[in-house]
Amino acid sequence: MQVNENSKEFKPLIVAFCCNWCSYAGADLAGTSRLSYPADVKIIRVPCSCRVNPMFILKAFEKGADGVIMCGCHPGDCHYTTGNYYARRRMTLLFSMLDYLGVDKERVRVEWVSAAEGQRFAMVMNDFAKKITELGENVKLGDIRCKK
Amino acid sequence: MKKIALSKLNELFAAIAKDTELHLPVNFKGETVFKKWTEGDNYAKDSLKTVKSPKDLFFPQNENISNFRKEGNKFIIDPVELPKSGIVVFGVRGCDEQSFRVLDNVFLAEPVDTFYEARRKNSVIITAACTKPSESCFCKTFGIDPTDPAGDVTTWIVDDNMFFAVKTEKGEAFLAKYADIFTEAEEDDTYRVENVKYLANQIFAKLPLADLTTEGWGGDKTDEKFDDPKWQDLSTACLGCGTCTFVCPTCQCYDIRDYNTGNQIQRSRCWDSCMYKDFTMCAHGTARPTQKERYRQRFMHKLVYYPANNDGMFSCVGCGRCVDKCPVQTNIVKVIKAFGGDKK
Amino acid sequence: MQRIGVFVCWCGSNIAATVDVDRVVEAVKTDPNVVHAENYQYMCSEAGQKLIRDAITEHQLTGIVVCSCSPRMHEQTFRKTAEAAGLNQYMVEIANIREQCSWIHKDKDEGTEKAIILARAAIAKVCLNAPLQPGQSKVVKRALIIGGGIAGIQSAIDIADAGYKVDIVERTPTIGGKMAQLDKTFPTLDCASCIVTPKMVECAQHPNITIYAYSEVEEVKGFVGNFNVKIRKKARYVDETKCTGCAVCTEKCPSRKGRNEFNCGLDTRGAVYIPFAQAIPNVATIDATNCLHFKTGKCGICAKNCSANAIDFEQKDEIFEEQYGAIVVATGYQISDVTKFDEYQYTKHPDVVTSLELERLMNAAGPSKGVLVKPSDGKHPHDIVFIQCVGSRDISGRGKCYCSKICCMYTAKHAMLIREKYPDVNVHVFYIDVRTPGKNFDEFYRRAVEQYNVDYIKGMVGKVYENEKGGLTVQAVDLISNERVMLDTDMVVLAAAIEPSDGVKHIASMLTASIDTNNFLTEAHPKLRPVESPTAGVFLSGVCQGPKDIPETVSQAGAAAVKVVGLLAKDYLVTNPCTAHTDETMCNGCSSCERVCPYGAISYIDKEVMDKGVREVRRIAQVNGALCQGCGACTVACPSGAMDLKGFSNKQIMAEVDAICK
Amino acid sequence: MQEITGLMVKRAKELLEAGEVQRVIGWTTGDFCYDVTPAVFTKAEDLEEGKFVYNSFCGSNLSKYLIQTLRNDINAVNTAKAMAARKGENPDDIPGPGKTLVFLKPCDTYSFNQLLTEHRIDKSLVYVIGVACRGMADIEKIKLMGASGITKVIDAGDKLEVKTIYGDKSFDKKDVLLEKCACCKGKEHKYADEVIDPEPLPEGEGKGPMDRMAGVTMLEEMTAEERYAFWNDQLSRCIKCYACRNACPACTCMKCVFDNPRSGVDSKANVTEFEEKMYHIIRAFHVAGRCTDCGECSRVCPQGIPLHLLNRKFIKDINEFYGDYQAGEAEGQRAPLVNFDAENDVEPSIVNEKGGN
Amino acid sequence: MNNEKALAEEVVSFSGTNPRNCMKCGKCSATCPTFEEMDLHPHEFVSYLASGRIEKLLQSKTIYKCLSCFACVERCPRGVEPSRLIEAVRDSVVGQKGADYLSPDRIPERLDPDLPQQAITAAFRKYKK
Repeated sequence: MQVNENSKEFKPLIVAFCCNWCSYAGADLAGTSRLSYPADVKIIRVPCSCRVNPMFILKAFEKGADGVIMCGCHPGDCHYTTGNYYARRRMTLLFSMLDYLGVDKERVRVEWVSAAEGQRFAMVMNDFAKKITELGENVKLGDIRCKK
Repeated sequence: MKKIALSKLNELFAAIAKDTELHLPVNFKGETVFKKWTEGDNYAKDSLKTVKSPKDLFFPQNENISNFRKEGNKFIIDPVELPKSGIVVFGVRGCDEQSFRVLDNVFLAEPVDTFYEARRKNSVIITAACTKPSESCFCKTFGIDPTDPAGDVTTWIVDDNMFFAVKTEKGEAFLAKYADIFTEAEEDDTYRVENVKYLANQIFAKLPLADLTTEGWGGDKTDEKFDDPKWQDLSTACLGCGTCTFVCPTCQCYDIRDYNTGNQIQRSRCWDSCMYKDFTMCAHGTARPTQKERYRQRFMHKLVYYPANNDGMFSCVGCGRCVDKCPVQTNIVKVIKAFGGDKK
Repeated sequence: MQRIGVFVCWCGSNIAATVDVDRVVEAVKTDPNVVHAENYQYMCSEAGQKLIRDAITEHQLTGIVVCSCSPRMHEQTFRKTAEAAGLNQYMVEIANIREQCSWIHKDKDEGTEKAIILARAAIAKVCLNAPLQPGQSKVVKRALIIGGGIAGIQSAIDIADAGYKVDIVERTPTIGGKMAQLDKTFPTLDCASCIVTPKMVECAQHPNITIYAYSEVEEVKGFVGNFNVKIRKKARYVDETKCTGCAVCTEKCPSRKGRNEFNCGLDTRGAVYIPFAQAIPNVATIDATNCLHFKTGKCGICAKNCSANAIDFEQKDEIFEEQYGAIVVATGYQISDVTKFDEYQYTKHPDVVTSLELERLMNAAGPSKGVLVKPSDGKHPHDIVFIQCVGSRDISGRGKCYCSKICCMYTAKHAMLIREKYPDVNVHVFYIDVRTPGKNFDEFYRRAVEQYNVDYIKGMVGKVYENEKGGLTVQAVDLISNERVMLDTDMVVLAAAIEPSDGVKHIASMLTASIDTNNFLTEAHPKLRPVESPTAGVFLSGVCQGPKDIPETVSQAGAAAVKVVGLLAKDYLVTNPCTAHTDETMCNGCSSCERVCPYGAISYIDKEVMDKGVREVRRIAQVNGALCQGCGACTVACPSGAMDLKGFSNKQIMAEVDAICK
Repeated sequence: MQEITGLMVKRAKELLEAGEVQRVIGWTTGDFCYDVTPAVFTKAEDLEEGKFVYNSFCGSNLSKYLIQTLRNDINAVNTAKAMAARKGENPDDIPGPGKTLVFLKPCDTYSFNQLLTEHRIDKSLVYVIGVACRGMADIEKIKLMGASGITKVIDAGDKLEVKTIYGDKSFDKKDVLLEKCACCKGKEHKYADEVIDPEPLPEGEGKGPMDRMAGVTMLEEMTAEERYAFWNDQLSRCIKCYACRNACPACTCMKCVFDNPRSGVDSKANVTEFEEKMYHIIRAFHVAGRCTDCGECSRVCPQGIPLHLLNRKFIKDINEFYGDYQAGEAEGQRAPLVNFDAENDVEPSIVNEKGGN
Repeated sequence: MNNEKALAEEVVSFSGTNPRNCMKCGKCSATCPTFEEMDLHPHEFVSYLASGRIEKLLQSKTIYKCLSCFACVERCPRGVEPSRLIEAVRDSVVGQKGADYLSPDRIPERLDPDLPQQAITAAFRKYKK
């Protein structure tokens, strides 16, 4: 979480895991098309959505992320043919478990964004950032030692 | 001897808590634990053993011991303040009281553990005599009198009253501080307390483990026991879960861990267990590659190595927590017996 | 401690307008691992690259971070730059501060802050990078074609012409496939045999092509460039080297009960047979299930009559092993089972035939020597009904959900041929849609309607039944006039759906090539890699990948051949070093990773491991670097974290997370 | 119980004496009848001495012991072979490890199959005797119901007669069943070379009286805040002794990520709320689709945390999202998390769409 | 949405089948034994309902001519099950009071001595509520 000193308004910290072949390229296209989305979103490039270990997501929350979003190729379009199918199951179960533990389920999300969907990428990020801003600071799933 | 009506106990607790942190067994979330007393907590007078021992009052499971960080290419250490000195621990059973002395021998010997010392110094231990032991109790094996435990002050409950007997100067001073809450015990009260002790001792004699002895154990037994093939059989069932070490009032091994918060490194120590595969892991590996060695280590430490370094004092106090909590029921009693420590 | 250099690109004003590049440089300099940081207008320019090369040498950098455009743009460029300065190319990370920062943010403070964070994440990652060396694996210069139809033949000839050895494995006694059974081809109406048999002969005579007919692939091991294939040569009971193909035995054989597969079972053949006159290899085969010698131990008339002494009843299946660099799957198709459609009387009435059967009936080499007759009584039919989409576009569970693609055209062909040869025959076609995309296709169909007066009726046939005259009655509705149609006819031809050959499932699993729900082989990418399977070194040709007509099949076969030639032309394959690898002391051998690997790159070995003073033999996962494409599915499936991915290791990604969340 | 114990001893002795098996994994007695310990017997006479027991407190899952026992045996043989080779003798003369006999209750056989699927044990080295089970008692429950100073427990059909130094008590066995037995999956052995069951139940009978998913459903019906409070309460008691992991037959990693300083998530004690959750989420996730719901985690937790509620949540989700799946039902199953259904798998957003809070 | 469309959708959802799966092959009508008796044919029912038109169907005689023999259900390659749609339309008509197609007093004149009991019961289910 970062607090902007001047305005004191809440600026969320959002980590986005994007697969190299579709979503990262989609993010690039959003940039090339000059479609803006909040700077709160920081992208981490992974080869495939199936590379995203639930531990990475929990780690991000631990260190102070307010929202984590994972983007991959649309089901059926995976560069590695089946990666996102596994990712889809893993994330479904992880999110369900987080919800079960009473953690805000809106703080995590999976979106499928293709390399052609720059506009959609920007839209998704705007929407997600708006949602996280509404939810405010993540208190339920963070390590107190990492709060500033 | 002083006395106080049980109904007035909370008054006493309130008075103590005003001056010092007071910890005592209470029923909390469905189990009996040592908890810092706050208004509304009631002393769980009938409970025998808390799940975890009170050792974490002086030796917490996790403790931040130092912080450091990098600033540019500079390295800065931020020392952690020592904990506040002195608490009152109320309702300690004889076995747990002895465990404090076992820990003292380790942490207060040179080099002194300053964190432990800061907590332990000025603390007052008020013990509670046992009247209704459970089948897993065997403190008498280690020379503890559970019906008249040591400590700074010892208490007995007779009917609706609690009786306080001073055992140390520290205890004397403590009672004096709250003198106006107590009344002086009468002469026949002393007999009544003796009677409670007598009855309790009779029950203790009937316990299934009453005949357990430490015969054959002691500081000089390393060579005799170390390579005994029995260890292999005894340790077969052990899952290496470490539950025994975590509920044990005398296990004192710890590990040092660093945590990166992003801004600094927090160095803390936390309980460790010799039952774990990675216990005392070094660059070359571990000296105890299988569960047999780890299992042997725990019991040899309690019954041989510790006595060797501490004038024959065993570092088991017979509280029986490990007997109760081991998921596969392999425990120190079985070890003692396997090597012949049973009079029967 | 690493010695990291950071290079911040302005990209003219593309970055510099929104990101204060000086501030980024100052900020990253406070990182203890960074020993050098600078900015420059165009890092990707020769001057910019020189800057990087010089800094690497001067500051003895162990890794560099370039804050610039997307890694998809210039990662390769900067890797080469690093390589040129003697730094391992995988010690380079890109912080994407253009597409994902300066171009989307307007506020300069905000942009600068984000650029610093992205740079820090890249620094955190590069500190954990390890120098990687692309591996090499040798390429065996020989290709295997599974299936000897027109797809396999074309691929084989193209590869062989390029100078590489090719083996064709065909499970039937001859190559030629379905095309050899056809009479004419659309839309040109040229004779199928006339164009396919020369190709078959070319295969047989080509010095680079070996044909293993009547053989099957038994086992496939290995990986791209280095497949190890076991092939089973089934016993023909005829010595191929001696048989001259004189066909005397086939005439003398007293057993006449064999189903003639080549004529779709419309007639029978001897137990010793040559499928058709132009078969390649032109040798006889004994079908042991019908042969009297194998049944009774007697007979042996064929052996007595064989002047070449080629009959060998003692012959056994022979299994041999061969190595290949590439494999083309060209297993083709079969006609789907139409017996489920009992409303069309296929199993009840001999005059209801499938289109392929009609093809044989009209073929000069067919059972009726090319004269169109009713199978029931051998008489000339006067009225023929064609029913389209039998089993195609069917989601009721009886058929296939897809369009078989070729039926509209071959039906138009049949209708036209019949009308031309026998103008007295009325031809009706019941259709749902007529699909004719393709060069000269629609013109062809229109010709059938306009010139040859073929009666096209929109509407599927409801049922076919035998009428009192012994002929067939077709009940349908003309959807245009919305009227019941009851049609007496002599023959009914079903345009049955086509489906992948039934052996394809087994072949796909041997090759770890994936198949879809209809058993068609899946391509690596439906648009960009349509002739490659997701398994490296395995290529697809023909209908095994999806319904196709002959020209399409031939062009795909050529495309597959080009891909094979491109692969075989290399002496070594450079393997991507960003692959998964196992930590042997942590691997449980539980097979989770193997199950999620789309490339079959993971196998297990029993290996002696030294772990914490214990020496023991364990089942350990092994990653084949040549097969692994680096997706990382295995790394998450692995519960102990023994499996990790080079270039995107757990530690690296977590370091990035830490840096971003700092 | 006595009858079946006799049959088990008889069979084990036969097999040991015939050399069919080299060792027997079973249970042995302790001081109070209820403190039954898993043990390995190598001599027929040990079995004779009455050391071998099978009573209402044999809740522990012996499948897990197979991993280490088999490995130790193989290692011993390999070491002996290496020594022989060094001495110039023929290593092939050293006999193999032989078979190990293990007694498995119906629920344990699920774990056994799962271990086979994951290649953690070698089937050819094990002889499995399935033993009948009618539910195991929970000594913690008996103690909570007021029995202290227990000296003896007598198994009397549906009742447990408990003798204590403070007097005798009697309990209905169904009231003091282990949680896992109250929700028993069934009395059928999913793997066994032979089964010892003197009085077999009719097919399909013997399932536990409680609904396995009742606890999960109850939590799901709470509000998010209530759930959060519930788990904070429960998990804050965790002392990170890792007993749940070490007893779990699915947790058989050579090196657990929580013991591995290089994994980035290791820790030895919970410092913050987050660390409590992190461990339990990751552990539940790692065994998701592999957990047979044997209930050992909850049974062994010294703090009595209902850990099975985490595992069952995953089981419930998997059943709802991907179709019913029982880990360990048979050898060679493909676990749901290493599998997928391209067409029918739900999207992660289903978590948001699901009703409630 | 107008009333007709809403009613059509309701009837479709009631039928439990999806007319949009239809690829307009006409096999339902082709296979129908009472095609000639009908004013609107099974394929038209599917087509009308797929486009949200139902008024004409409610007036149609077809709903009483359909034998519910399920030949169309059996043969439809797209699993549209036209007879279920007809059944649903019929139910929505006979569900309205006074819309009885056949009244009990007209039964005797039509009775055939060989008519099975079941057919009469079925007829009442179909023609009257």
